[in-house]
Amino acid sequence: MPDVSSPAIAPRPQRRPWLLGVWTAIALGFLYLPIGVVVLMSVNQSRILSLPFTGFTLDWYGLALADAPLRAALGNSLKVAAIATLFATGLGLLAAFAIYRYQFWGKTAFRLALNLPILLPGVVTGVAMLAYFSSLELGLGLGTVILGHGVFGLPVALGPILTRLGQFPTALEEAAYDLGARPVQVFRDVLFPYIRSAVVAGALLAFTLSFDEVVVTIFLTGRDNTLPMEIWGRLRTNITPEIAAVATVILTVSSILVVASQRNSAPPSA
Amino acid sequence: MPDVSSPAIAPRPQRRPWLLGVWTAIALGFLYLPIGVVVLMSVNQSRILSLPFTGFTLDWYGLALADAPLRAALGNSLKVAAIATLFATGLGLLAAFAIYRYQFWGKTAFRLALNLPILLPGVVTGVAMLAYFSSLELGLGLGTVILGHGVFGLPVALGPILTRLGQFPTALEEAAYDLGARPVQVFRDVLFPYIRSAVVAGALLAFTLSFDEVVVTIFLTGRDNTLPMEIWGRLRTNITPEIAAVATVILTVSSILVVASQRNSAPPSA
Amino acid sequence: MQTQSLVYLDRVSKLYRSGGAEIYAVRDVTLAVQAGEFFSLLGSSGSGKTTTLRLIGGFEQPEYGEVYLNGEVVTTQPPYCRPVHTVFQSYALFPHLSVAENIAYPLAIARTPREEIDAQVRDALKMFQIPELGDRRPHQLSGGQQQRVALARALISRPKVLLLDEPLSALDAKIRDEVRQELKAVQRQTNLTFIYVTHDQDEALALSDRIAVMDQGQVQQLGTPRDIYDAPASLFVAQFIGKANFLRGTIVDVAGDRATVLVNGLALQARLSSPAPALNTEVTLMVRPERLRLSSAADTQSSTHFLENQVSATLTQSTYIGAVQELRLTTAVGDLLTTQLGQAPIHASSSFTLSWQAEDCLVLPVD
Amino acid sequence: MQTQSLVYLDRVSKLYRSGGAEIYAVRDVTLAVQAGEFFSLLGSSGSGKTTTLRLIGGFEQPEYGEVYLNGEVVTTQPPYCRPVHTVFQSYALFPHLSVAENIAYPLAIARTPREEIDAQVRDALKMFQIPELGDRRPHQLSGGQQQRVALARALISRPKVLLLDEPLSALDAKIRDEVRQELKAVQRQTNLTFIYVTHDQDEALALSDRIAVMDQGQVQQLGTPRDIYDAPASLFVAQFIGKANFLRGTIVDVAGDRATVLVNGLALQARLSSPAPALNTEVTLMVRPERLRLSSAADTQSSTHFLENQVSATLTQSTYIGAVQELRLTTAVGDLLTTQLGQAPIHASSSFTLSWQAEDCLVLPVD
Repeated sequence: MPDVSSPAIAPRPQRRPWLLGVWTAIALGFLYLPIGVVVLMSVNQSRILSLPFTGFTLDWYGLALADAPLRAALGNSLKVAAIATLFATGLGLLAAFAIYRYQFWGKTAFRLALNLPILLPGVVTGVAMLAYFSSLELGLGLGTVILGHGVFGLPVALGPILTRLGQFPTALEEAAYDLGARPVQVFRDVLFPYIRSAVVAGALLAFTLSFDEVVVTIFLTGRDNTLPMEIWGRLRTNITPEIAAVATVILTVSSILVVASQRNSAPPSA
Repeated sequence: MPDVSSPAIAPRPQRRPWLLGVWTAIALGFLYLPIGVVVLMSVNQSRILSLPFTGFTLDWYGLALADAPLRAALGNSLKVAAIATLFATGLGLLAAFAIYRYQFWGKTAFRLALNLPILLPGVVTGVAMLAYFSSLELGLGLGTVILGHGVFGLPVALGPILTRLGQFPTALEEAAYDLGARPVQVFRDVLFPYIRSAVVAGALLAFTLSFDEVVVTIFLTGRDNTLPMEIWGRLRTNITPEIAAVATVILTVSSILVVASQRNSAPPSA
Repeated sequence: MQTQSLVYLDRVSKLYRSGGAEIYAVRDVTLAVQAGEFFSLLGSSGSGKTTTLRLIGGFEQPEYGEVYLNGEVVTTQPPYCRPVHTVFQSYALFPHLSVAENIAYPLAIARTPREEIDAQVRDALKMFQIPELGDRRPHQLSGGQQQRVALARALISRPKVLLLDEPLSALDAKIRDEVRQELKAVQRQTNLTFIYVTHDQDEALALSDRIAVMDQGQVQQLGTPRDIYDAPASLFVAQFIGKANFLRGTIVDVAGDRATVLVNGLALQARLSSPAPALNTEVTLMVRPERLRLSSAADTQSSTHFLENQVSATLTQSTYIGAVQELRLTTAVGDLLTTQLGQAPIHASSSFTLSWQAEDCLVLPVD
Repeated sequence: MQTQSLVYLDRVSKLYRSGGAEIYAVRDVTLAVQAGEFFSLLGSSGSGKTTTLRLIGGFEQPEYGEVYLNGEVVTTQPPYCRPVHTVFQSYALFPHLSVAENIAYPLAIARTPREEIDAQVRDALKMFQIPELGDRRPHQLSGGQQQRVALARALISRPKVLLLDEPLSALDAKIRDEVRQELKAVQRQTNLTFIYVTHDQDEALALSDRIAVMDQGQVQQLGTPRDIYDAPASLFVAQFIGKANFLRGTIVDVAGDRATVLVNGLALQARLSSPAPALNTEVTLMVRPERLRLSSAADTQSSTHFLENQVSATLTQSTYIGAVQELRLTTAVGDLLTTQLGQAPIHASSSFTLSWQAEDCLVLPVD
């Protein structure tokens, strides 16, 4: 054992990036504060949507809960999001496999095309779909909204699945074949367990997207409103703390879904 | 040299995934067709936005070009997008470096917070910013739109830069220091050349986002319209082939920007 | 026909298309592996050794030729129909299954009854000395332990042939030696046929009954380790396996399997590999460094005077690498490298004699 | 004080914090490297060898102790102020610059005039035998060529010390040998001080003037290659460097630097490393496999009868690996491994004799 009685030179203090710290504080404040303000207003006793804080209350949440049109809109939103998510995730899974497994003509175009809906301006695709559905003589309503959200959700659901499949070690698949498993068994025993959490992540993202979407929905819906549409409609006329309460709820649910989705994005430890 | 006169067994034909091909065709058609319809309408002689095709014309483009409000809206859009992109890319670059270089308290929260604007529903953040800017007594107008788009563009610009920085081999930086370069020279000679194309990619994405954005813009603008807003306003009243022409132009420009951005996303060959 | 061999490849070729051109990954390979053999495919990356293994495993199908297992054509059969298992370079353990579930997988697929699976897995864990690891996940194991689990899984349903694709390359140098011994022991115990792919010549020489040296998709030489080391069939094999000295010369006399070769004016005695080249053709002579005897020039009573070839030499460089010393010497026939298993430091001195047997000096074609 | 050495580390420690605990990456290391020396830091991963190199290069700063270069304290100086350059394991060539621009970089930074830079770069390209590669980009080069460019770039501004961090580990086995020779030649030509980090004992033994064997952040032994191979200071070093046989025994007699050790009832003669252990303590004997002489038991006239230690042995396993054969034998003192540089196949026979000199048999502490 060596003698550790060296002359103790005190460890140098690490240089701290103060300037950066200040910048961080500003940036965080700038991004977070607006959202903080809305949350604050939803529990503020004041009738008009403004500061300062006059007293804590949960009345606006109660009011929002009792509001029939808001509840109908929530029901519509959940219905649309659920069906569109199923549609997007199912097609996304198929498309991901097609890209992963097969070499086919137009594969690059196929991948690009799948991403088109999220890359292009919502106004343009909204108009495009409206014109298309009209020419197909599909009556506007929740059905067309679901179709539209499904198309938008497809690339969102596809993303995590495709990423995970790209990390899938081919040797695992070959090992299963080698040990006697037939294609269906290989999928069930090896491939799907590996991508399962990515499928969940993709579905959660697609659900969030559908639940929050406004631009395309406006073009494709008939008389039925989804929740963000209903909020929007009211915002144009009258901003109330009740709306702030609903916004806070949407915010919370969206955040939980996104965090849950990111949790599911890590591949299984190999 | 071995004898290559083996009994020629014809190479087996590869199994082609026919079912998948059909599915692909439907999916592509479903995604592409609506957009195709809009493009078609923009060059259709018919006055009303509908099929069938009655004859080719570029008149609607001429009409759109001569339309003063449209031109004003385009000017606004370009101005907003340019300034917001500068803002978003500059801050994104700083934030990316902060995350790459320093360990600091709240780093994970910082990263999550930076992504918040694109993860949260536009309606909620739109309301939040409106309320926030109002309470700061900032007059609504292009200035507030630029601020809003800058905040939204930040995570979009940050993404590619952060990804590229994550791939940057630390050894390159150490080699430059080792060979006598001071920190500023290291940044100029080694680090920036490595991430340059990612900065360009990020800026292009931020520009596209700002150019196409509607939801937040509605809340933050005063009397000035951006191009998508102007289109939208007209769509609610009267859908004309002139609008289809503008939509086609936006579509083309957006696609070019996105493709250019993706081209810039590959790291320099090491 | 050798279709009665356990594994038989009959003029097998595998093509890849790369930018319009067709490239042979494996070209016209014919191989017969007998039951119970430890057979190695040795080559550098891109030599076609792994593709050959994958053709036997069923992961690739050849464009030309046929693959026989146990006398039956299996050329187009998928991997799950072949009585052949593989140990992958990455081990390919299923990450979401425990060690015991991994090992049980081939039995579970074959619908073996629960109790029987449990018993066999317990035996396998015992045999591979990892009885306490059954409940762990693969990522909790060391490299050596993962290797054992992969081996146990591949062996549990008693395949006819075990294919091993560089199974030691992911291990540390120190543990690799140990696992190599275990592998050989397992093969001896089970008396299974092993087909082993490696780029490591020491590994191939130490483990194999027979070796096929591959290059550019073709088998360059097939033989026992001793054949390949002592009598390489070509300059390529001689350069690929071990270290060697090469001398250019002209063949001037042939008598039986002995030849006299003129190198820089000196006549050297060498051994002929069939077929004998014509007189006055250029040839390459190969001598292994450890077959050169080094003696002090003064020492005439040395036991080296009966060796056929003798040249005087000057030491130019000596490198000490533990067990052996590598000495570089300048001689009238060219620079020669010799390896001495030695303790005493050898210092540069004006005169040494290098001598070697004609038996150890092989005549090879120029290229 | 050895501050007049070119590089001197004075009781240097580097700590890492890992989940509350403090871990020594380098612990109390004192080293002096002389000008013109080829000095190696040898150890497995996590031994602290790379951290030690990074402390000299200035990429890390120690919590305790001081780093001297040329007699001056440089402990807290950044890398760009130290007259020391590094060749990185990954070469770290700038991907967006050409080969010539890469090599010119240290001169450009130092604001050397354009013409002088051009001339020096041309010379460097010539010296490293890559004059035609100046306009290429790094990714167009082979591994060996990249290595040369990295070396040229590190040497062009004539540093006092060159640090090399496993510079050969990214190369193929075949080319590694060649580059190793080149590296040694460059060091001889330039007469520069090289500090070389490696985990490969053959590399360290073949190249170095002196070697520091590191483990757990500490220097376990410092000496010439021959010292470290022939007289390891501890069981750890003996196990880490080369192959060895270890025998447990009890020391029963000491005379000068010779000891008699009882192993399984047999008295063996061995060499003592200082300090001599007390009588009747347990010790470990180490013998290198190539120091064991194998002779047929019948052969009494053999030249081995003057060796101090003799045991009869039975062959259990022989492995042929080209130049050498590894033989495992069972003896009264335990299983022994011996290496024979041999051509003739040795077959299992009932009786051999293994003999070795007391000089080659080292007494080491039990653990």
